[in-house]
Formats: sequence, C-alpha cells, structure tokens
Amino acid sequence: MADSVSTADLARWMHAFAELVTEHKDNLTALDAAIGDGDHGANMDRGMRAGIAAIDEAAPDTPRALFTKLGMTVVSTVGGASGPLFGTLFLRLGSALGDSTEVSPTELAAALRAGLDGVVARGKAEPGDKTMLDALAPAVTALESAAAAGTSRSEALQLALSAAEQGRDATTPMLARKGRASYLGERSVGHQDPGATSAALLLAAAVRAPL
Amino acid sequence: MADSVSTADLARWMHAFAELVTEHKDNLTALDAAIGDGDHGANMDRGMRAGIAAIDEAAPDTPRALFTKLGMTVVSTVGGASGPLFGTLFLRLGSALGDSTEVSPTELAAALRAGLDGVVARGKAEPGDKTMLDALAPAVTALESAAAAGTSRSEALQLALSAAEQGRDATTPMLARKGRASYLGERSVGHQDPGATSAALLLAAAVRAPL
Amino acid sequence: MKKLINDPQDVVAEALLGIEAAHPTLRVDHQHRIIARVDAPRPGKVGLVSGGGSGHEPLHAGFVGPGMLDAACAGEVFTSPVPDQILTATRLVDGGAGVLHIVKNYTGDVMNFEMAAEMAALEGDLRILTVVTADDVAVQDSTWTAGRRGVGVTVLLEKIAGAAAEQGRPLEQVADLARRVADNGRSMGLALTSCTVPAAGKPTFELGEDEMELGVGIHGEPGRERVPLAPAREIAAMLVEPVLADLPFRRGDKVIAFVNGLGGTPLLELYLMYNEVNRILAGHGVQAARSLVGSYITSLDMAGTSVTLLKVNDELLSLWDAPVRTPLLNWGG
Amino acid sequence: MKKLINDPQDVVAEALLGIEAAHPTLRVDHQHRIIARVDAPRPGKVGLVSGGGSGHEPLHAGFVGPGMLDAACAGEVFTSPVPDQILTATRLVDGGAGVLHIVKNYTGDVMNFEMAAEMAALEGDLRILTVVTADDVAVQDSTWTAGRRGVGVTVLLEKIAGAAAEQGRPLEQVADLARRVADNGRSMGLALTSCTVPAAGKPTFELGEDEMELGVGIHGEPGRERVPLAPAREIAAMLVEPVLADLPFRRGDKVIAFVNGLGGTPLLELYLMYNEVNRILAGHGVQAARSLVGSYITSLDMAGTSVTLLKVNDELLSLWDAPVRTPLLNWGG
Ligand SMILES: Nc1ncnc2c1ncn2[C@@H]1O[C@H](COP(=O)(O)OP(=O)(O)O)[C@@H](O)[C@H]1O
Ligand SMILES: Nc1ncnc2c1ncn2[C@@H]1O[C@H](COP(=O)(O)OP(=O)(O)O)[C@@H](O)[C@H]1O
Ligand SMILES: [Mg+2]
Ligand SMILES: [Mg+2]
Ligand SMILES: [Mg+2]
Ligand SMILES: [Mg+2]
Repeated sequence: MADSVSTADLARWMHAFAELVTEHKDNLTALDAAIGDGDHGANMDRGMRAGIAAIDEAAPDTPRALFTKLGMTVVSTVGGASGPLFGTLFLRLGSALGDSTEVSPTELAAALRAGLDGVVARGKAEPGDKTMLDALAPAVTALESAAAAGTSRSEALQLALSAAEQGRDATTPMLARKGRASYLGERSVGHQDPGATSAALLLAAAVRAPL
Repeated sequence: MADSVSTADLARWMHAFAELVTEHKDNLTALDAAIGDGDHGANMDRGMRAGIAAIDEAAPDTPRALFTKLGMTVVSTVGGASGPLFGTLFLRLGSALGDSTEVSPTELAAALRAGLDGVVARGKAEPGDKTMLDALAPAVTALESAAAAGTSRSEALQLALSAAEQGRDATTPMLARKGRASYLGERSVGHQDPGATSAALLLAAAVRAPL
Repeated sequence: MKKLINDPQDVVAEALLGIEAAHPTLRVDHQHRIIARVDAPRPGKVGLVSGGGSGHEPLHAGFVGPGMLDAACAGEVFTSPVPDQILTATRLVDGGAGVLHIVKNYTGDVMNFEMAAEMAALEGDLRILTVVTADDVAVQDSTWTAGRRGVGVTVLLEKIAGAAAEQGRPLEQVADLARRVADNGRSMGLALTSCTVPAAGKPTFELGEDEMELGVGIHGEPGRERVPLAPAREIAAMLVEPVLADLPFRRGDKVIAFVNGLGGTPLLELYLMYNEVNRILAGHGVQAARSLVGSYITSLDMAGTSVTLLKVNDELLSLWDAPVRTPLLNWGG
Repeated sequence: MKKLINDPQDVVAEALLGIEAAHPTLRVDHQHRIIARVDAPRPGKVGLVSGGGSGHEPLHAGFVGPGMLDAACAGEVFTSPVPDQILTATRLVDGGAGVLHIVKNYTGDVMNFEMAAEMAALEGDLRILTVVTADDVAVQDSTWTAGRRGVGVTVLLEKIAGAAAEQGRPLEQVADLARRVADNGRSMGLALTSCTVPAAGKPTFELGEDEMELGVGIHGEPGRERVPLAPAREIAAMLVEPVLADLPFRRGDKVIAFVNGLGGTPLLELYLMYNEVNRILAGHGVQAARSLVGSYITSLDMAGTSVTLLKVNDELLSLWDAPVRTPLLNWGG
C-alpha cells in the first residue's frame, strides 16, 4: 500500500459499503433467519442508509468527523447487536484517524485495529466464536502485513478482502458462542455467520470504491 | 299401514336412528361446516349415543317412558339448536303416544304431528326456512295420508321416507331464514341443510329397523 | 391440526380444570361445567348467568367475579350449554333477588336458555329475566329470520350489567340496563384465517393466502363476503363504517370502542387496528370515551378481529368504570 | 403474510399510536418510541425502565403504570432499542432516586442498554443499575457463550421490582430484589408454528404439520430440537421437567407458575396447558402459590407456549400481590 487516502476517499468507501449492504440485504437476512432472528439485512441497511444520509448532509472534512457522524448514526438507528458493534467500529476508526487530511496505509491499518479492539471490548467475543470478528480480524492482520511490506494499495486491499472472505467462509463449520446463533448450540454448525458476511462486505467496498 | 307397533319396536327404531347418525356423522358435520359451525354430526351422535344408553339402561316399557327418557337425555347432552329441537320432538312423541302398549298407525302419525308442532313451537321456523322442518313436515303429511288410506306399514314408511328425502333435497336451493345458516344470506343457497338431513335419517331408520 | 390439547373430546373438561387451578376466586362444578364466584350466592344481589359454547375464551368464564358475572356455563366447543346446566347455575347464584340470563342470539343458545327458564318457572319462586345480544351488523336483521348474532357487545354488557347488579339494583332495572346496552351496541368481524374445531381436526373453511372473510361471527361460520387481503386501514373502514351506519352513531356520540382479537391475532396488531378505528371515529366526530383492546371474545385459533362500538351516556360510562374483579377484566377501587 | 398491518415498515410506529389512543394513563414519545407513565417522573421513587425489540406485546408497554414499569422503550420488531432512546427514557423517569434498567439477555439488548448507561455516566448525576434476565433453560449456560436468553421471568420481575419501587425502596434494594427474581426463575418454550416478521413477509422457519420446535425463544430463532407433534400432557412435561431440574426446584418449594402464550395461541389452550403444568408440579411436591395464564411475552403470531416458574418466599409473594395498575396487569387495592 504505497499511497495515502483523503476524507473524500473514505466517504466513497462508506458509500460503496452502503450500496453493497443494500445489494446483499436479502442474503444477510436469510443467513440471519437460519441461525438468528432474520433481521441482519434490515438492520445493516437501515443503519447504513441513515449513516450515508447523515454524512452527506454534514459533509465532514476530516476522517474523525466522518466516522464519528457515521458511527453515532449507526448506533442510534440500528439497535440489536450489529448497531453497537458496527457503530463502535466506526467511532473508533474516527478517533484513531483523527483530523489528518491524508491517511497513510499504516495509519489506516492501525485505525482498523483500533476499531476491531472496540468491537472486542463491546461484544466480548473472540475469533472462533462465529461472529463478525472472524472476518474482520484476519482482514486487519492482512492489511497490517501489507502496510509493513509496502504492498500497493489495490493489492493490499485485495489481500485484506481475501482474508475477510476466507474468515467469513470459515464461520460455516463453527459452533456459535456469541450472539443469537449461540442459542442453537450444535445446530448453528453448517451456517455462515451473517455478521461476518457483512464485515467482509466492508472490505469488498474498499476494493470496489476503490479506496 | 295396517298394523300397530310395540314399545320394543319403537326402541329398535331409535337404535337404528342412532346407528344411521353414527354412520353419517362426518357427512352431517361437513354439511354443517359449509353453512353452519360444523358440529351437527358430533351433536347428533353425542345425543343419540347418550339417549340409547339411557333407554337401554332404563328399559322403559311404555312409549311415553321410552321417548321421555330419550328426549330428556338428548336435551341435556346435546345443546345447540338440534338438542332442544330433536329433544322436543321426542318428548312430544312420548306425551302423545302415552302408555298404550300397542301403537296404531294413526296414533303414530298423530304423535309425529305433535312432535312436529313441538319443533315449530320451540324453533319458530316454517317450512321453506331451510331447516329440519323441510324434511319432517312432508314426511308426517305422507304418513297421515297413508294411515288414512290404510296403506301397508312398510309401504307407508317408504312413502314417508321418500317425502322426507325429497324435502331434504329441496332445502338445497333454499335461502336459510333460521339457524346459523341464515347468517349467510344468499351464500346459504346451494347447500343441503344438515338438520333436514338428519331428520330424513329418522325416517330411514324407521324403514331400516323396520318399524 | 396443531393445538395444545390432548384428546379433542376432553378439551373443555381439561380447560376447566386449568381455570379452577389458576383462579382461587372461582369455583368450578365439573359435572355441570359451571364456573361461579366462590362466594355465590350473594344474598340480595341479582345473579348474572351467562354461557355459551366453549372456544370463545375468556368469554364467559374469564368474566366471572365481583362486578361482572356470578356464573358462566361452558358448552361443548361452539355448542350452547344445555338447560339442566343453565338451571343448576341459576339456582347456584340466586341470592333471592332473581337472576338475569345473558344470552347471545344463536338459535341453540336462545332455545336452551329458554328451556332452562321454563323449567325454573315450573318449579316456581326463581325469578329469571333474559337479555339477548344481537349486535352483529354483518347479518341482515329481519323478523323472518333468526336475526343477528350476539358478539362483542356481550362482553361490554356483562361488565355494565354486572356493575349495576353489584350496586344492589333490582332485577328489572338490571335487565333494563342490559337491554339498553344490547340496543346501543353494534359489531362486525373479519377473519384472516379459519379456526379449527378440535373435534373436526381441520380448518372449518379454506381461505387463500390473499383472501379474507368479511362479516364472520365467532363460530367459524363463513362470513358474508370473501374479499381480497387489504391493509389494516381498509379493514378498519370495512368494519367501522357499517357499524357506524347501522345504529346509526352520530357526530357528538360517545362510545366505548372495543377492538377484539379472534384468538390467533397478537396484541401488536390489535393496537395498530385500534389506531385505525380511532382515526375513523374521530373523522366522524364520534368520541371514543373508553377503549378495550385485546382478545376477549374469540373463535378458537382464528386470526382476525372484530370491532364493537357501544354508544354510552354518563350512567353507562360510570358503570363501565365501576370496580370489577375477574380474571380478565380487573380494575377500579 | 396475513396480518392486520399497513406498510411493514410502519408497524411499530402505528401500534404506538394505538397504545397512546387506548390508554390515557400512558404518555407516548413517538420520536423516541418511549411509553411512559403519564405522571413520570415520580419524585423520590426509583424509576424502572425496560425495553426491547417490538413483537413481544404486551411486553413491555403493556406493563407501564403504577406498581410496575415507569417507561418502556420499543425497538424495531425483534431489534433492541438504541442507546439514545434508552437514555431519554431514563432521564424522563428519574425522580432523583435513580433508575433500574431491566434488560433481557440478548447481545443487542445488553450492549445498547450498556451504551446508554455509559452515556449517562459521562453526563454524571444519573444513577443507573441494571438487572439482566437470563431464564431460558433451553440454552446451555456457560461463561464462554452469550449465555441464556431472558424470557418469561422478565414479566414477573417487572411486576415484583415495580412493587418494591412503588413502596419507596432505594435503588440498591430494588436492584437486589430484581436480581433475586432473575436468579430464581427459569423458563422453557415451544413453538407449534413459526412467527412471521412483517418486514420479512414469510415465516422465519418452516415446520411440518406434525412437527414442533422445542426450546424456542421469542424471536423466531430456531429452537434446540425439532420433535414430533405431541399432546399437551407430553408438551407440559417437555417444558416443566427441564425447568424444575435446572434451578433446581425442590419438594416444598412455592412458585409462581406462569403459562404464557406466544401470540397465536388461544386462552382455551393455555388453561388446558396450565392444568397439565399444575399436575406435574403437584407430582413433584412443588406448590403453585400463584399463577399467571395468558399471552404476556409473545413472539408476533407464533402459536406455542412457554412455562416459567419462579421460586418465591413470602416477601416475593407479597410484592407479587401488591397493587398494580397497568394495561395488562391490574389488580389489588
Ligand atoms: N458479541 C458479539 N461480538 C461480535 N459480533 C457479534 C456478537 N454478537 C453478535 N455478533 C454479530 O452480530 C450479528 C447479528 O447481527 P444482527 O442480526 O443485526 O443483530 P441481532 O442479533 O441483535 O438480531 C451476528 O451474525 C454476529 O456476527
Ligand atoms: N329455528 C329452527 N327450527 C327448526 N330447525 C332449526 C332451527 N334452527 C336450526 N335448525 C336446524 O338445526 C340444524 C343445526 O343443528 P346443529 O348444528 O346441531 O346446531 P347449531 O346450529 O346450534 O350448531 C340446522 O341444520 C337446522 O336444520
Ligand atoms: Mg439478527
Ligand atoms: Mg351446528
Ligand atoms: Mg353449534
Ligand atoms: Mg434482532
């Protein structure tokens, strides 16, 4: 990842994420119906639509302003598990990126790490629990390695996306230990986690934007 | 109708009626489901089973004792519209036949007329209202004519049964004005009345017994 | 058929055992299937007896208690109780001031209560008056027919007459009041699904995924008309407008507005319906002075709703507000 | 999908309009979707706030009133409320004695209430304690998982803690009591049919005509096991035995026995179930000192039932019996 990104780039990333969520809404809901309560698509879509509308209106000029607005909006419109978790992810991203107008690859990776830590602190899950962490955590690690190795941005994002998708796919055989799917015990095995699926879309959006 | 019948004959008639009701239970219920509340089969079956058990136990030796026991039992086990109506029919039959050990054809026809009048008094329906009266009334008239003409018993009962069945069939195109079917208004047209169907079975039982 | 039951034949008997176990304020005569106030008879108080087929719970057993019914007679599912049973209940609650029979207008119910009253008359000294509810505007009224069905207004009547009896009013007054309620209430119902009678084991009628049955009663009888599925807003209009037009209810009238669930409909939907009903009433200048929202007169597991409006004056309102202590209606000092 | 609704998106908002219109004792903040006692805040009284996804009505809005909740927060259908909303409700009911948050144990509910409490802490001077219900024995408990779901005991807890708050007890005491209720209650549920989430438009899960889902929660999550359709007697055993074994409840224990309908189940069946439950309890020497039979914590239109047992002593019983004045629970002087 050779070059840095602007607040406008980050906003395009979030627009792309919102679009992907809308496109995959029904699938997210179907995944959640199988092992949860069938609202993950609606939750994410409601939150990202509101979030995008809020940042479009506020036209924030720093990463902090962008992600704080987005995170607050997601927290106060989604509810459920994904509201506080994605909300916290965005709020932490905002705090970590701060007011720098240009974000370096290393800064971005570090900010995502901070976001991930926020999700862990809020949800008290670990990788392997069959949650969004299982997609997010490997993606952040991949991004950190790429930043350290000085990989090109598009290649680094591609690597992070692959890691997220592998992580997402790896949730299928897992036994859920957190969230609603944990109520199913053994019956949660064999289903892909909805939250890991939307987390992978976050990385897909970075590739699509492109960031 | 040349010869008279005994209390034992009358009891066999009621046994045959109970059997026919049990055999036609599902059909009676299906007819009632179409234009009523779908319980006519269960009602009649419950009532006649209890009635038969009661007369078998009491072993009445007069028509009055027989039909009073039967009528009271039907009244106190059936409920709904058919309980008081068939119950009243039986109770009036009992009063009209009294304690004579041998019942002449004319007496039987007169007793059924009294029973019919009891049903009219209780239910305030008229022929043409799409009720059990539409089968009962022509049957009683046929029996009266046959008794007056001195027709053989088996032929007279056959004539009464035909009249009952014609009356029953004639309920199909009628618009119901009494009982639950009346709630349907025009939609009651085109369905055979369940009570007329069970009333026709009463005559069929007389033929089957044979009375 | 998916139901929380054992043998379909035992549904009523076993539910009565449950009612008895759950409510120490009620006494249950299992032989006669009578649910009575534990303190019946109340000397000097007019007794209130109602009853009907089972399958409409909480009607009537859930309304037995101080300020409402003294006894309820439970028939087989959708089949009226029998005269013996009604007579036994009547004797049980007679405190010397006479007994009011509250009867929903169905041929079977009317005849069985009538026979009970005739049997009582033969025995002398038991005074019985009868009020018949016939509030369902889906059925055309005529002297040539069995007339209208008694539905939702029965609940309101039992409450109001119960309050009057509790105040110690004499039988004639309680009966007059009850008749005023019967005369001033109108209802209409709609089914989204059929009910399933336990003994039948399958739905009483078939209804497509995009159809509703308009003008149903509470026994799974087919309604007056099959109509396409519609939003709550339109359903409310289909129910409220004919009810309003019938009495008629006029601008300035005060009503008790009762949105009832038919057994399989959740409260969330009933509150949503109540909003629509209330909006239509406001549009007509009719004031919902009081409301009742819930499943109080049901048709087994039928999904659907009925709307009952009762025109009230201050007297009826104060009787409505008077204390009541029954399993299902319970309020006041 | 057959429901009495308009646009699936508007279900919650429109039901709140209906609740407001039907209950003058409640005040509704439509922007924040808060249902509060009209007289909130009560100076010096501990405030009780609960809330959760909608679709469980009457929980929680139907339990707002003197002797129970001060405010309820309604989320989207099956989605917990959001921190802003919870914080607004908390401020609304704080009479200076602090506020108890009553939270059902779902990841989303717990996190959103937690964030609201953190936001309140940042602002200072608002004291909040939280009690979490986690009574569903169908879910295996473990420190490694999200733990058990909060289900039926929530209703009993809101009543008992509400009575304690109404008596003027301090926040710590009310919270302790609430925790004792949470610790001593256990539940298990069974679905005969799936529910249908309005926004989804079709049943959450498919269930054959001769199957039931054992161990369901209240969100249409699949249960622990799919079992063949069984009579009420066996269903009662499937629910009560694991509940009894879990606490465990022992011979001589007194309980409040709560047989709940999941939204699409008629009262007749619930009373029949109550009879079976009571019989099993008696067989174990456990005494049903009080009962609650009805649909109080539901899962939209799901047909099915849940059984909750709460072990009680005289103090809890007297708090249970204390006066309560809410739309759905209403009794006492
Ligand atoms: N404790 C947790 N930590 C991290 N992620 C979690 C946790 N609990 C649930 N999730 C994620 O949230 C997703 C479900 O979100 P959603 O359906 O929107 O909320 P809810 O479960 O409240 O209905 C799950 O698929 C899972 O990835
Ligand atoms: N007023 C009446 N007079 C004569 N027969 C009647 C009257 N009302 C109803 N019936 C008869 O009763 C039959 C229905 O009986 P049943 O189904 O057992 O009772 P219910 O209508 O109470 O469910 C009808 O088919 C009709 O023949
Ligand atoms: Mg979900
Ligand atoms: Mg019938
Ligand atoms: Mg009937
Ligand atoms: Mg959810």
